[in-house]
Amino acid sequence: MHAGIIFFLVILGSVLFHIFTPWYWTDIASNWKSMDDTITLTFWVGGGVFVAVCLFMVYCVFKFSYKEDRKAEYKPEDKKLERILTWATTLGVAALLAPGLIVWNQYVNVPKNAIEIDVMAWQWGWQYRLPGEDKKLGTTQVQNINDNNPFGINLDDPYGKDDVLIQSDVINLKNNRPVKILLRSVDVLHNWYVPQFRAKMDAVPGVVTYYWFEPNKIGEYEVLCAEYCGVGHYAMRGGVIVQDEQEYNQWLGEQETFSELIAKQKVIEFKEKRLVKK
Amino acid sequence: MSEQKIVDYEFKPGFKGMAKDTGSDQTMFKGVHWGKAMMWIFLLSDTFVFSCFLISYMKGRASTPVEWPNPSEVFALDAFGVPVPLLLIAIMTFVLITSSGTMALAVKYGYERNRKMCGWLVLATAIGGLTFVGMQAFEWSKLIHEGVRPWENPFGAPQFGSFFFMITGFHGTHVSIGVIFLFIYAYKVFAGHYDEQKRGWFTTMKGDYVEIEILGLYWHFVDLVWVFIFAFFYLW
Amino acid sequence: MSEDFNNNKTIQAQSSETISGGGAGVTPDMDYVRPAEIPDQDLYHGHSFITKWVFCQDAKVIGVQYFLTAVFTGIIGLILSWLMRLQLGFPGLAGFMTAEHYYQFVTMHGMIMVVYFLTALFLGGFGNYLIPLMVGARDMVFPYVNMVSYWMFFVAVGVLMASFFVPGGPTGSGWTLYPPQAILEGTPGSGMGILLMLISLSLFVIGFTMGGLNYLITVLQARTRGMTLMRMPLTVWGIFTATVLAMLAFPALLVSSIMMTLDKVLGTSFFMPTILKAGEVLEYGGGSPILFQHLFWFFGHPEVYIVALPAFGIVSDLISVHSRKNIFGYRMMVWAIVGIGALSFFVWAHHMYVSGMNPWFGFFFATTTLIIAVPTAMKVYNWILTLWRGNIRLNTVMLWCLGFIVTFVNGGITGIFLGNVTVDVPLSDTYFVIAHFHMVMGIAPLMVIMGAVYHWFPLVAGRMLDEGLGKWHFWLTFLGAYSIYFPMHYLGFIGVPRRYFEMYDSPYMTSAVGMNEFISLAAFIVGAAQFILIYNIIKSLKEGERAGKNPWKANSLEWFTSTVPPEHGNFGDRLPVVHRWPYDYSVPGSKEDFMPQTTPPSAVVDTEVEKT
Amino acid sequence: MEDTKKKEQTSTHKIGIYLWIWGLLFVLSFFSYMVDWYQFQGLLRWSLILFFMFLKAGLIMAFFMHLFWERYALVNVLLWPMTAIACFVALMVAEGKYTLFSRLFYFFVGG
Repeated sequence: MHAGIIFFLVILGSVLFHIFTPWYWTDIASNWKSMDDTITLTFWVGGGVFVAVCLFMVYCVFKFSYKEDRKAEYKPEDKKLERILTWATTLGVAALLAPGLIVWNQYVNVPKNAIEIDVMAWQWGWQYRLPGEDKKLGTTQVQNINDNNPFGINLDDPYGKDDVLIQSDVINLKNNRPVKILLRSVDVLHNWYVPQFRAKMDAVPGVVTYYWFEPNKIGEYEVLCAEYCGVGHYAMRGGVIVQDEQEYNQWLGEQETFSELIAKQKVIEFKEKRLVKK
Repeated sequence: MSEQKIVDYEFKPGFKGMAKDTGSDQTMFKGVHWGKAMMWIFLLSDTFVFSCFLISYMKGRASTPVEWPNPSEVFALDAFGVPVPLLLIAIMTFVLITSSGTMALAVKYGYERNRKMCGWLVLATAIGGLTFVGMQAFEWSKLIHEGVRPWENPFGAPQFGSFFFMITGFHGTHVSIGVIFLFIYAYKVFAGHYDEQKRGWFTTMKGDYVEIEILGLYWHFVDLVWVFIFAFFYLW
Repeated sequence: MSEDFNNNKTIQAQSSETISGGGAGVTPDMDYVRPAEIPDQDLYHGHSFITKWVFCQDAKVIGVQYFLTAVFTGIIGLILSWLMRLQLGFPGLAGFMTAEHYYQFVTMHGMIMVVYFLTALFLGGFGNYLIPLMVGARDMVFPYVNMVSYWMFFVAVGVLMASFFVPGGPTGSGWTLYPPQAILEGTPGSGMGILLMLISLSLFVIGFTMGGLNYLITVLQARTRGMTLMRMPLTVWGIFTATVLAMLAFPALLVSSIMMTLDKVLGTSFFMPTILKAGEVLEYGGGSPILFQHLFWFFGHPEVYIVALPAFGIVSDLISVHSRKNIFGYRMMVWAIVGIGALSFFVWAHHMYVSGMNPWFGFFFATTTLIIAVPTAMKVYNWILTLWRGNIRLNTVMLWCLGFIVTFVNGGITGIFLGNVTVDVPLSDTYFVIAHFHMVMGIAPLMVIMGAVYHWFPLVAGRMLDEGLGKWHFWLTFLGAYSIYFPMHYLGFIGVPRRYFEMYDSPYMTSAVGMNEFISLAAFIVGAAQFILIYNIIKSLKEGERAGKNPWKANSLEWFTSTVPPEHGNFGDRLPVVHRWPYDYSVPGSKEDFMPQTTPPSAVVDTEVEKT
Repeated sequence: MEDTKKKEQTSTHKIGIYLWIWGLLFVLSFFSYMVDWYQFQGLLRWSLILFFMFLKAGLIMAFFMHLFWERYALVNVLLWPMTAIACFVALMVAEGKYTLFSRLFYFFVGG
């Protein structure tokens, strides 16, 4: 009997914990409210099944615990009941699956007006690159990366010249404008993840992966690495600042483009050469 | 064990028979020796090993932007001053299929309890296998001589060498193990272990010509794998 | 079992005896069972200490050997988890704990628990002990190979443990061993550590293949007379199907281990793209890290069911025996086990929704994954419907079963979160995942293992375990484990990523401090509670109540051996003949509330038994 | 009962059938070699390679490994797991193409 009571308290405790928990989602700051909705839906359906099954179990423990003079029922099968349960479960599962697939379809199809952002990850840090006036990012190669070309942009790619380079782990985003995050890594797996945006994807060396979201809340957010990447994994943080259009444009104007970087470097090299000559 | 008659059981053909066999007591594979069933299941598992190798190879080859070397040229051999594509591979295929044929006949004569024929054929299979391994060693040394390494090669994508050495190496290991067992079993056949039902060296199981069939299954499987390697690696 | 065994004669003797053994006035045909197809197995009986207890060919001894070795590694895994929880709950308390150590402990804990503890325990331990007994065989079909299988496993464990003592320590690449980081500097143990891990895994696979062939052929080809597949206890079904999965899934692990070893040792680039480390481009190029993930999870997902299916099977039997009621919907249970097993090969990439694979795979894998939820749910329904109108003995074994149902349903439901592709995106790589898989494939199977230990200990040792200690053990473990993993889901909702050595400098993660301390305390208690079992076993071995034959009044064959504990050869002179399924409990019209599988129909003419 | 008879014969078939299959294997190997010799390209090459490959594999399994004469229970146990491999192959084809596209697009072609 005690067992039944304790199991009941466990179930009750779980439900109460869920209701009164101080630990819950961070406030959402992107368009992926639909993800939260699918979680909520799954939560209600799944939680309901959990509570129902467990309460039924507790009931059985109370009602049918051992008595010397009683014999259990002998009923190997109940085709009808089994059929009903199968179909009910199938329906329930389908009801959970369908919204999931619909949202996933949105997730893999990026809106046309999304700004592309090249997120480059390494052990252990981030830096970012935005397309310039041609609205296109230049191609890159890991082999090209050096002090003069921190992003490894292919020098013969015309699209690369005007790319805006942000050699910082903090990136600014325009509020209410979709961004397509293009992830690449120069060494191991990483994952650019902002809990408030909900979305995430691994950065895989050797390929470029992507996902998209639309920030819709002005503020500063922390970027976490969400794929284990070696000893420094836990310390691999970055930042996102979501701004309105005006502030964003101002910030963007202050950033350096690739051609500016090359020009600056040429000046430095020129000066160095002169120094050597002197 | 293979001598055992199954009493009071009606064999039905096709899927009906399958349902009946599956639903029956004692055994699911009626009349199949334990060792033979084990070898089949092992080969199924091994099929997954080779499948994973070949799938990895496919994925690796499909996703490299570097030019994949043309196997027809890489594996060409000069015969009388003319480069013949895949000459050695063709001979190796020929040898392996020949040994597969002798093995099949060995199994047949084993069941007829024809000790001499069975023994000679197993020995012939072993020698065929040995020839194959020898030619593979030659092919490896030739490629290594030409600068192909597991990590690089002069013809194109570095994965070419990696997959080549790994997959043919794994297959060659299977062949070599097979050859060792073929020699052992040839000895056992000639020594009459199967006619006398002599027990195994490590086990209590009685000797029987079914062991030749079990070994045959393994050997044919090695040949089978080669068919796939030949198609995917050398011809593709 | 004598050398010149005259098979036909014995069979005739056996069958005529069974025929004449029927009750009065019954037609002799009623109890007829087909004669044996296969002559009795010759066994090698050990005669020295070494052949009897060390290099032993008796599946029961091998099973115990597997069990003890697995438990030994499990205790190491447990200690590692304590150290991890110490760091997470009370960072800095253990002075030696660096990030390197932390990640090494995480990795070794994961690998040990999944492969060397749970898999070896269920298949090697319970499989070896129970399969021959439950299907009515004298031993496994290839006892010698079976022995080699155990010693291979032993060597694999040795190699794994050796990696603690090599320079650089064991690998710290996470139990998934993802390249490139697994074999690159910057990850602890990327030198000898990872190599030993890969070698150990390969040895494990080879050893396991030997054992697995034994389990499969024993079930398929060496059942006793009258034992059809549909009369096997669900325990055997679970272990059998899990073994099938293992035979087909471990090849992928073997292949990925071999390829990664080559990447490490020879410098091939199977999984290694062009990589820039510390300002220098490495010699690698052109490989695909995602290929490894596919291979790994092609093994890894069936592996989940390799652990889960034996647990499903065993718990079905325990529930049925201890609620004195037939398992509800036996056929459905069997088909669910087989169906889950088959489907598990088509769902692997649901571990990879955010891995950067082809995004269109999400649709395929979300669908197949949620399909698998249906047979799994059916099993849950059938367990609770077995309790329904049963006659439930609330002993320790049953408590573990109830604990299993609660934790498994909880973990199964969170599995639907993670299997459904969009829901997975915010939750993957967070503590939600950790809570989920510990609940569903850590705690739930552990509950079954414990239940099974309390259930079969009387068979193995001939003495009962202490019930009082057992209840303490259960409640501490169940309540403790539940309070570790249930709140942990909510850390995942916050978005706390997994595999973080420290996490407190983020604003929304500071709220996790209190919970982490609580979880750590609970983990220490749960871990310590396991030593109650060890004490219980030692105590009961010495002074436990004598079990006698069939203390639980169960039906299946393992309780009907010639002696308790069973000797080598299991069933004395004559193998049992099976007439019914193992779930004839509380049959209307029968005197007792159980009816052993060997009961011939003529003995129970007046009852309404299931015609299987 | 006829099947029982057939069953008993499985191990000792006439030698002719083995020789036939043996010869056929040589011929098919020769054909697949000819595919390379004449340097067929594109779809024709692939389909011919696959055709000969599966034919050879089938012959070896069916006759040399006696699968043709085995009972369906064994045959089905051996062949059904191949669906998992087929699924793996199909998905890895898609994955390989996707990886190649990603590499070419972001590392070489651009735009």
